[in-house]
Amino acid sequence: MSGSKLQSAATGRNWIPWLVIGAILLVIIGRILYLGTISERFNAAFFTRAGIESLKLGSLYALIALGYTMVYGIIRLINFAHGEVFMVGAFLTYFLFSGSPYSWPVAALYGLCIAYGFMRVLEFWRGRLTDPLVLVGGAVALLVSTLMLATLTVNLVFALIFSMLLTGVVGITIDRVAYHPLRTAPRNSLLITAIAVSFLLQNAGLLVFTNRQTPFRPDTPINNAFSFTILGGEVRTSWLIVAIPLITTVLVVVLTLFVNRTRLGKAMRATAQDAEVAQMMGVSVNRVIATTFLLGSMLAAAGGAMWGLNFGSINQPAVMGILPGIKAFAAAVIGGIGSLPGAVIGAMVIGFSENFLTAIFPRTPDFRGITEFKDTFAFLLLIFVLLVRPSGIVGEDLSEKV
Amino acid sequence: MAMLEIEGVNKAFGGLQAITSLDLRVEKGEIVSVIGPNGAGKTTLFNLITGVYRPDSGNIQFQGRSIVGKKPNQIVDLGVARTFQNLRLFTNLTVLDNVLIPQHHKLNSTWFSAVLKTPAYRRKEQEMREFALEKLSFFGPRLMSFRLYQPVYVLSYANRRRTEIARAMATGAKLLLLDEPSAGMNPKETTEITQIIRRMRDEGGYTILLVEHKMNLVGEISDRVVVLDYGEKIAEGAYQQVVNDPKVIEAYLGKRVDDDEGASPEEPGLPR
Amino acid sequence: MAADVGVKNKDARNTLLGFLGIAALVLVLLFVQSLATAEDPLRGVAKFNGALTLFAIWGIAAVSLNLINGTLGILSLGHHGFMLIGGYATGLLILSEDARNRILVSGRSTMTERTLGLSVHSWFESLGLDALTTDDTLWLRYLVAIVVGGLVAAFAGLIVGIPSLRLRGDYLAIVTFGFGEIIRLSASTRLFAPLTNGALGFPGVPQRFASDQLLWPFGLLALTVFVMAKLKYSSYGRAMEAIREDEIAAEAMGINLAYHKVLGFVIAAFFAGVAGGLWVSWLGGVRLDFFLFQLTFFFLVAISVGGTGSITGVLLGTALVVFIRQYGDPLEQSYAVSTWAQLVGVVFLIAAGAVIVYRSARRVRPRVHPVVYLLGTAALVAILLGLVAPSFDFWQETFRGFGMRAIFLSVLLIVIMIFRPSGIVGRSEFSWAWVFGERRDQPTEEERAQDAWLTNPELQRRLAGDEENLHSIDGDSKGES
Amino acid sequence: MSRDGRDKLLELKGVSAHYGSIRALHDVDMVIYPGEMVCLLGGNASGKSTTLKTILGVVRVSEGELYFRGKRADNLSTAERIERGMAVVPENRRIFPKMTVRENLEMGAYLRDDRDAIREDLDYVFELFPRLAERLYQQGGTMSGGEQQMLAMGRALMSRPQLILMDEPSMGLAPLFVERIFEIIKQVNERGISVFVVEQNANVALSIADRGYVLQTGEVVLSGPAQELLHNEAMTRAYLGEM
Repeated sequence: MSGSKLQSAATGRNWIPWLVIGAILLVIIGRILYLGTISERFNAAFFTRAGIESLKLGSLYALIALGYTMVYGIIRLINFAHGEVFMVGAFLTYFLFSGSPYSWPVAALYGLCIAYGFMRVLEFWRGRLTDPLVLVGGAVALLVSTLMLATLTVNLVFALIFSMLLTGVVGITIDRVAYHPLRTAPRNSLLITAIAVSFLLQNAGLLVFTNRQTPFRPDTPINNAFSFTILGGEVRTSWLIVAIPLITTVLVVVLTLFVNRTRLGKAMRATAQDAEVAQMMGVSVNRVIATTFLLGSMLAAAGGAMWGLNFGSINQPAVMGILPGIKAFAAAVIGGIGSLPGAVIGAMVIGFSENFLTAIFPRTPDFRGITEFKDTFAFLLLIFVLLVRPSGIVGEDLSEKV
Repeated sequence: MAMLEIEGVNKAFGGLQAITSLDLRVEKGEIVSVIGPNGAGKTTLFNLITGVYRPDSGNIQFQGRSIVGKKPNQIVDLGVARTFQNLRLFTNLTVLDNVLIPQHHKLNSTWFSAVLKTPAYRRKEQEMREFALEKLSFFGPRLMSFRLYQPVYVLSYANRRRTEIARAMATGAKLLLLDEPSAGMNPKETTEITQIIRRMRDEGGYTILLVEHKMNLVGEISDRVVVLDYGEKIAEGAYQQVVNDPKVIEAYLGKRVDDDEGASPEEPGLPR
Repeated sequence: MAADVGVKNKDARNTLLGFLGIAALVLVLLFVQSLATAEDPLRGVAKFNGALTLFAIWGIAAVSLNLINGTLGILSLGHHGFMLIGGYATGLLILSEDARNRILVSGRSTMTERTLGLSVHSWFESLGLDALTTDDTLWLRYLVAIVVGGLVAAFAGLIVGIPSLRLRGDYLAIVTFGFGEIIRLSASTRLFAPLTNGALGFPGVPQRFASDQLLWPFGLLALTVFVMAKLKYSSYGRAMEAIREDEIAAEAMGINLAYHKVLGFVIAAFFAGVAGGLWVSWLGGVRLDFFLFQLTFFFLVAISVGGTGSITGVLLGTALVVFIRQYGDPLEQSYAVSTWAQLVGVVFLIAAGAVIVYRSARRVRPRVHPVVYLLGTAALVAILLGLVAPSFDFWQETFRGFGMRAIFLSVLLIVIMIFRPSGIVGRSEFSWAWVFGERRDQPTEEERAQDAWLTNPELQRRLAGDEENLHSIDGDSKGES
Repeated sequence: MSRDGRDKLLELKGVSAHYGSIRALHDVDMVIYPGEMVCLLGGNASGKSTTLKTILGVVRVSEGELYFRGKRADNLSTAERIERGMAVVPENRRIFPKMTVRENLEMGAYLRDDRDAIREDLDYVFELFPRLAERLYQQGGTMSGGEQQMLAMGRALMSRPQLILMDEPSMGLAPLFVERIFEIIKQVNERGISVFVVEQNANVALSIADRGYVLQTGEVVLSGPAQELLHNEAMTRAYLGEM
């Protein structure tokens, strides 16, 4: 109950993880020093570049990880479908700026689905689905979305904003349709449902977005080259290296402010800490959950769009969400699930382990490098953290749960 | 050698001291009751004895062997079994299965011979069944016949309590820890369970440590009563003596704030 | 004594009925097969046999996964990893020496990898399997390959099972998923390329054991079902079910959680490996994308839809999944947009009708929820518009239903999870006693009378005696106030 | 002592409640008049907390009727009941451990929009509990049990309720502190807010309450003015579970 309890819980942990982390850091530093001696190629610019590339990757994972961590904090569900929400966000952005491949009737069919989802969202704030405002909202959503899907081409910034909103609606709809009826069900049922939703979205993506690798190159200056020198070495990259971490930072700050300062944000934190008492204070828990899904999905959509920008293309819908999704989940757990700063820290850990490690263990004639294994790092880290310190880096005790 | 011997056991959760330097001895063939208001640490005590929690300090000995640091299933192997306050039966399994499962740890066949149903395994299975029926028969015909094959979730609350006690007996334990065996039972059922607990000691040879709230049950069967309050033992002894102890009454009813009554609180005048 | 004879008679009857039932099932299948042959001599019968084989192979995997998910109550998502290990092991062992040399000592690999490959190669040679290459002896080699595949997978199961000692619930599910993916991702790396030939895999696994004859798959399915059923109804099965019901209580009843959980994983992984061996034989080769997570998803659907924990239920679920996979392709073809709209409309209408019927049966008010109104109206509009399709050009555009089968399965799973979480069959197994209404959990007349006597309220009141006490206290207090 | 002429603030008419198939409350009749302080007593597991949860709408009424301020309330959601003037101090305090004192208090006023009035109430809470004003930005979870109890009470007051429901405010507190807490409860009550206290500590509760009910295994077995109950022998027996 007292302050000393919190401290002792935080410091009185076993030392094995620290030993392992220390060893890994030592190996990394040693390796950097060693590389510096063997070749001109490995100068300060090389490591700077590797570092900021990792930072960029980490911020992409962070955007997805925040969604996992928020949903887990509120309803204790690993939202397996979150990776697919990220995929949906990427594709929606793409179609919004590149022009849609849909004819009117197909667009109308999709528009109907979007309008329905939108109405379910409005239902939360108006109480009834048959409320005039909800009906009008649905009709407007039907018109706008059909129009947008069939004809509209907008610039990247608007595309990003629209797609964030639409993906948010997708997130809420998933919660309303699939998770809401299972609030009191055993957790395994909920998890199986989440897997089913994930599979559904993968294949719906196939149906809706066509099954191919899609180039993702909007006509913006953001892709232009950008270079700077550090300690005599030149680092050549694009403006993305500035833009992506910057946008992520802005979004994370906005989210943190929302959660800490607004009434609904406080209700979210209260619900995460003690849902029953939050309800006793008059908080509508369902509305809070919907908001959580909305915010998480919006961030995932932003992540998806930037993912496309970063790699210049987006993968087939059936596979795009899986690996980033599960890595971001790993990030959330590594950071300490339920904690916002934890998700960002965990994402950075994953980003660095994936990018920086492969950069400093490159292929040499006698060594194949570890590039091929980089996708397994997240899993290995995840398993390690779960077995050694399930509360993650930031941990339950110190973190601010959402 | 005492059946169970607890010496100076402490247990804290965070800053909250749940059990404070507790000493307790249970001799073979005794029925000892632990009573005390909510949150006094009774269930924590059970969790400590059965290995769910590990004491911060102190020693717990069962038949002269320390059981501190052992896993719950190892402690069952040694001969201590328990029931749970809020019923932890295997709800979707039948009554018979529920009473067969605790005998699994005594099975010496491998899983492979269990799959092949070797004669040795069949014999063992038959023995397990008879043992289960013997334990269930403590409760009369209630749980026999067709009830054996009913899943636990269709049983009445009282029958679930009975099944849970039979399940604990079926582990083959010598010391039983019963956590509120009569909770949720009506007066008649309580009377019956009181007799059964006594019979368990007299006929079954069990030693029984009991947590209970119904005082008439406690008064009727206990050889000794131990009163806990805030994790500390505040009284121990025969029922009459303990219940009339002002400290005990205060623990239950709270401190008197109005001093008009004078120094001596009214005697509650407990019967029996 | 008489009762004993009765039980024996009933056992004999049930066995007989069991055989008759299986025979009848085989006859029905043969009849359907002849229909398939008549309709389309080549494709029809091949497709039907394919469905049967697939049922057997997936049945083995699903029933084994059911041991972890249903009996042990641990959600495990790494089954495709076990199948992969079993599949690769079986594939390598059955491969002819030449074909194996091409993979194991691939020219592109480094010195160390070649050494690894060669050592594995010599190890294979020492097994002496290469002698068994003729048509008469190949079956023996296949048998050894399958058993070894199963054992290797079982070893992986041991490793994957260990985290289950520390983790619970969803975390454990994620870790099993992680292990499955690590196995899959590792198999594609150059490090393991000398064994796996990277993502390309290798062809040349003889198909005759799975694809050309039904004996192997069904024989192994029968073995799996036998072991699983016997295990389920043994003391070990009860212990595992106890762990599913309540881990804390199970441990408090003396069950060694660690041993039984790992045991469950090992046995299940063994049969998953066997299924993997059959699977590569059915496909005629080994490739990384034969072992995607979607396999585990299909088994999960089979288990959850059929009946979690019930072997018969799981087999039923597998049949459903296989049927949709084999015969659901009309869903994935191109149709005019109007047809799709009508199809969606009809599905919505049926769903709306079902909801109304359900709600009136349960007397839920309002009987017609506004959502149903909305969806029903939209569906009607879609159907009507579809009818006037020829008048609009854009209604004629075609649209291909990619992924509709998977969508169907996922929606089915979600619906089942919401409305009937224990699956169609539920936890219990099919049994003849149940068919004949012989329920041991129902009292006989005599027992009913006895039970009534025991729970007689009159009797209870007399025994309790001091019932009036309670009222008098109540009365007293009222008198005072 | 008769209050028959006045409107009832809260009334339970034959209320039963179930947890699954187990009946936790059986045919409970209870009345609270405006400005009154009523305590609900009973031994372990007698259904006290369930009564409170039923009044608040966390547990559903399965039989019987519940009236609040003269209107039927058993179909209202918890939020609606709070809006109409209920507030709760939950068992074990259950403040939000990772929110600051200020945020915890703001959560109490979650359903209110009137900023100025909220500020007034905040000042009133600080007046009652000066300790909270000192620790405005401390995290709730790091405070001592007594401070948490103050915070929980302050949080309940922040919704400007007509009826405060308290679940075992004395649980786990030192005796000296129990007296303090009950003094404050009395102060609050004197401002015209009705208080419904669920307590184990019968003597303390009865010494300041107007009336009391005694619950056993989900049924009201005794009721009456507090002073009478305090000296009733049967109560002691009922309390020790001697039945």
